[in-house]
Amino acid sequence: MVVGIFILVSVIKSMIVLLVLLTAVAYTVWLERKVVGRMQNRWGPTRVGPFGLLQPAADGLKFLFKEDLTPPHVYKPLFLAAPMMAVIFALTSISVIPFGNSIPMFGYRIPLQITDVNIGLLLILGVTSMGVYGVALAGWSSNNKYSLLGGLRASAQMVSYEIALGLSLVGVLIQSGSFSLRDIVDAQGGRFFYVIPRWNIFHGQFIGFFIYLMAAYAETNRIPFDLPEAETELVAGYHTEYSSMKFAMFFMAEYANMITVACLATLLFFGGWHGPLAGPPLMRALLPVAWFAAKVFCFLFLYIWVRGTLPRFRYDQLMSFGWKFLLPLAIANLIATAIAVAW
Amino acid sequence: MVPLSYYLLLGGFLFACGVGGFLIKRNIITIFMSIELMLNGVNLSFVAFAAHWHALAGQIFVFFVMVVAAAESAVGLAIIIAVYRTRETLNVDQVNLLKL
Amino acid sequence: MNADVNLWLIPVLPLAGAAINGFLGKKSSRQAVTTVALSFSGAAFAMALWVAARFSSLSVPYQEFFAHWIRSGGFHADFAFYLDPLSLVMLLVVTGVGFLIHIYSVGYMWDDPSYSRFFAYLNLFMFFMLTLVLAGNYLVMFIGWEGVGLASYLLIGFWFTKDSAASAGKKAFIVNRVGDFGFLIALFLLIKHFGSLNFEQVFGAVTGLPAETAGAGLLTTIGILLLVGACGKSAQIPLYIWLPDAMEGPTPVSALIHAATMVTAGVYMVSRSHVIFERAPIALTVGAIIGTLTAFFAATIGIVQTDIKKVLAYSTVSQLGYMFMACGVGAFSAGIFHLMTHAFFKGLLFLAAGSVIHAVGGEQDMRKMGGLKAFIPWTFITMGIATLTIAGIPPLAGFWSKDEILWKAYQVSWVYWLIGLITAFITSFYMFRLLYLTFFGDYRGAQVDAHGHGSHDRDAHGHGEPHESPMVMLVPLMILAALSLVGGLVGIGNRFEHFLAPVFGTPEAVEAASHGTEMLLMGVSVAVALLGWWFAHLLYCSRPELPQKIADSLGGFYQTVVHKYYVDEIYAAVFVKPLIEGSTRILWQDVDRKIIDAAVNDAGDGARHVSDEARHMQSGNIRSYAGWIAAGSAAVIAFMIGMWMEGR
Amino acid sequence: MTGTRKLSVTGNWKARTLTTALMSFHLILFLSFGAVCVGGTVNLLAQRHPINSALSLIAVMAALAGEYLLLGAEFVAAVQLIVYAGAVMVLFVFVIMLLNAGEEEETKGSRVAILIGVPGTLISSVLMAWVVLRHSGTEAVAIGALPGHPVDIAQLLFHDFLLPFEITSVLILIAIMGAVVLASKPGSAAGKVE
Repeated sequence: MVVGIFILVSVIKSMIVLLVLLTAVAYTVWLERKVVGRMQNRWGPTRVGPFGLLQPAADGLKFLFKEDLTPPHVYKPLFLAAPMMAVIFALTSISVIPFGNSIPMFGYRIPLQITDVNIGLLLILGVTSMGVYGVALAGWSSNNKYSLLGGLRASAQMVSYEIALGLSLVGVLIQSGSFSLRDIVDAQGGRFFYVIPRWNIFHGQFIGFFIYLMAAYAETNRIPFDLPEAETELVAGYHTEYSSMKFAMFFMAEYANMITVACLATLLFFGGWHGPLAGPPLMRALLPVAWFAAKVFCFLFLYIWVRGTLPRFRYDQLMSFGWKFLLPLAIANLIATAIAVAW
Repeated sequence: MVPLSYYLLLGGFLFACGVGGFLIKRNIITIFMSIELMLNGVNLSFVAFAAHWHALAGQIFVFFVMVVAAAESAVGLAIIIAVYRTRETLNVDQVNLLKL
Repeated sequence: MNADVNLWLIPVLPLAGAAINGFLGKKSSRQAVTTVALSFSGAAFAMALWVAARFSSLSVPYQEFFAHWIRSGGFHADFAFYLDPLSLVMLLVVTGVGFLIHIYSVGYMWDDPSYSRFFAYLNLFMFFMLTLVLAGNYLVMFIGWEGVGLASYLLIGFWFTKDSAASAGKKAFIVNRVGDFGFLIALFLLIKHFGSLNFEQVFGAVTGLPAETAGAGLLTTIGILLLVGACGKSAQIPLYIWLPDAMEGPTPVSALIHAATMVTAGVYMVSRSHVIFERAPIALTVGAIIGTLTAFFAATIGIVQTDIKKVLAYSTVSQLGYMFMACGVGAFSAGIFHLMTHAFFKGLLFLAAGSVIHAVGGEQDMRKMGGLKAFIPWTFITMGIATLTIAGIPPLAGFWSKDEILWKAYQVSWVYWLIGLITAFITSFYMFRLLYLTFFGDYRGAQVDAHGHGSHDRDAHGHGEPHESPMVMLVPLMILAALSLVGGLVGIGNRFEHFLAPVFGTPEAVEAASHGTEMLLMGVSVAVALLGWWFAHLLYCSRPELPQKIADSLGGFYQTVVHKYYVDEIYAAVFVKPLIEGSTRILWQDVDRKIIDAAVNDAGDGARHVSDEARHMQSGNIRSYAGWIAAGSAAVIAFMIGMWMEGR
Repeated sequence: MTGTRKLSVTGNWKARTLTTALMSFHLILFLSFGAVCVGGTVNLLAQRHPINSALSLIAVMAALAGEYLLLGAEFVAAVQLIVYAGAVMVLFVFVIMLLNAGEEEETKGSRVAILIGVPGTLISSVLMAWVVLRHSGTEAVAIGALPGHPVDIAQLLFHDFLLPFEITSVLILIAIMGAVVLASKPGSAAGKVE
């Protein structure tokens, strides 16, 4: 009954990953409030638990118990479906992200990844590209002009930046010759001159990383590209009409997307779980996961940092930045990489 | 094991429904979607045949179909927008004259 | 084979000149146009001289492949050039005389508003003529053949605003078509039976034919068809009628195209095809008869013409008849010899005539000239030399070549000789008549002023007296006069014949016995020429009242001759009128209107009626179209499945 | 849709012992994706609001991506998701939102489409289905029968089919320009591409 074991292992892994992910989402929110608070010279959450650590739980409870308003004149089926779609696609893409090497357990080598697909990267791209529906449909079905504008902006913005995002990754793909995230990370092992790690960012992909970072911020609708929910112009953009758990779903989706994007950046440009190893075998097995988590944390911190620092773009600036700067730059980077590899 | 004919039947069903959609739908966007449905039905047969004959070229055709479909939808939707702008309707039954 | 001769440059140089003058000349100054025209034609001449100088070092025939043209099955025709003594002679004549006439034209045409167009055409003509001469196969020759026809058409109708010039151009073109038709059919026959148009291959194949079948049918047919073509181009009976009318063109054109070069293309072509003709005795005989008759016939018309250029035109026809006679009796090299000398003296005659016309302000009627030798001495001297030459006074060029022809003709049949001799007498007579009428006696013309001939008024300078032409016109006259004086010397002792021997075969050794006969005949022809001179002197110098009396006494016959035997009228009645009537009544009103137009209209009406019914299908509704498509595809699928089931 | 690939990729599992189990598993997956396809298609036709039809079509396309995975065409599946579901359909949804397309009106513009087109479609469908069922046999398509590895596809696409590939890139370029020109308001600055 190998199939049974396989399904069992998969289910267990999925549950663990889901649990970790949701926890991470919750505490990313906490982290953001804390860090932004400090940046703005205030305390952030402090009352619930030590350092406000229980604040996410309190938020969750609040969302759960709030009244779930459904305004009149909305297009109900989609109004309900939109937040679900958003959160489903946000959570799906984590399934192909590897967190570390495989570890031996019960006579099997269990890869630290829900599933290793040899087109993992493409799958992530595909799933994140589906993510736009949640936002767009939420905006449309709300039957509210601010929501509609937010939804239109979101769909245009995400479709536009997806191109730059995809092209920025092609450089990495050319260098490692595989779509499999595990292969890409494996290709980044080792060092230059015994000192500099052989990560892609040090391996000629700095521009690619830059483009990826910009596009990823736009894809996740984060500052400075958070036009779909620009509070000052659109009230709250596409989720103006949402409340309670449905709003929480969008919230979760946004932070889950942030984490996915941070994971991807780590895997593609920062060597994934590669890092100095030491200690007993168990530690050697788990240390990579720690390295991976640390790198992802850095990216999440960067997200928050940027949010605390930068102002918002104007919409036409956003579009021309994407189409007239990032896209040509990504193509140039792709060509340069191709020439370098071929040569 | 799934027989080839199942895939072909599924593809054929998609295609036939696409044709049917073209015939019975009035909304020009839906009609356009029916065309995409037909293309998808054809793509499925291509991939199924590719698997059946162990010829990867079948999948390449799918790529070309997708490229053409993407180009077609870009131009087609632009045309729809232009039509809507001048006729203020999306009903094809009311768009039956070449001149305004 | 020396590949470095670059024969192709010779025709292409004038083409370049034509292109430059044709496209840019309109906006350029006359000096620039002159420079271009003269330098390109001069370069062609220089190149021809250079080729001639190197000729002995070339392996003859020298062939030059330029490019593939047609390759169809086993048949192929290329752009290829071919140089042997025959084409070398033609090359030198065409480029040399052509260059001189270019120079002359600078003076003659200087005041014409279409100066650049004239030189563009002239250079274009040079290109086609050189293509014709240097062609390596019949097809390339045909390009040149048609091309010179085109250039001739353009130049005859050069003053196209004048009705007579325009229609003369058309006449030349159309009459030439009749000849070209024969030529083309001959080419098709060659392709069909020999699978090639290359001179070498065709002649090789013809030579290879067994002797007893050679003369039969095929070669005779081809020969006669080629003759038809040659008759058109070289103005022989029955297709000579275009040449006198062609005198509507500017005089240098008449000199170059309608005297010196183009009209001799027929002779050249027949000589080039001598291999075929030598095996087709009937065709040869036909050629000889045509030539002899033309020579005599045209000469008689020449007697009574009063237009100075018309006289020369008929003289040309007559001289061409001589050349045909030569070819017809198998004396190709004599024909070519006469061609060359004729190019010199007839070119000179025309140029001198042009100078005369120039001098008297565009007047061409000899009755209004007279006494011009005092006014235009240089023209008189050169024209006098030319007249002596054409009359056959030794030791000038015409004597040698004409005598050669007569001698060869005598060897074949005394009839040819006799008619040729009479023609020589007439020639001498009408040429001296021209000379006397023009240069002697008193000046009968009006004061030269602005009342010149219609469009010739460019010559009317509004001055009082006939005046000598500028040097740029006189120098070519002098050079040609010199050539007429000495040009015949190359024929002494059969040198010319030996030079052409590689082409026509070694001349048979003249029997010693007949040598005396030759001298006798020579004497007779000289005597005849002098007799003509004396007769002309008598009629037009000593007793000028006599011609009118003779004309009166001859009455109807005289009128017939003056009207050129009514040939034009007969042609009009026999060919042209039925053609016009038939086209109008039957083809236009019956066939075109009642059958073709009606069919087209009915088809249109029918289509409209059917469409009226069928357009209801075109509702403009996309879904209906889709419905039809679906139904149609269902039918197609059902049909295909049915076929497939049947096939199983 | 990603769980199935695990089996053919992970080396730890002895594929030999799995085959029988896979048979039924494979068929179940095919049927479930197929059910989504059929349901989505029917919904596409049944719904009167274009946005519902568009969402049905997205579902069909996603399910088709699953079918491609079953057929071993991983790359095609990914591209199906990215290009069709992720880009083309977003464009459709975008246009529907932009034009604020409402419910379909029940106009009777074409009798031909109903009276001739629909029976024609039915006839050809039945004929084709009959041919497929009757004559094409029931050869099975094994899972992972075709390793549609990106490298092989790249080899075909960028080497054997290079010219068509380049031509399609030109086609895309033309389509972009055409779309810009067509969709721009007449006389507006966008018509002359900035």
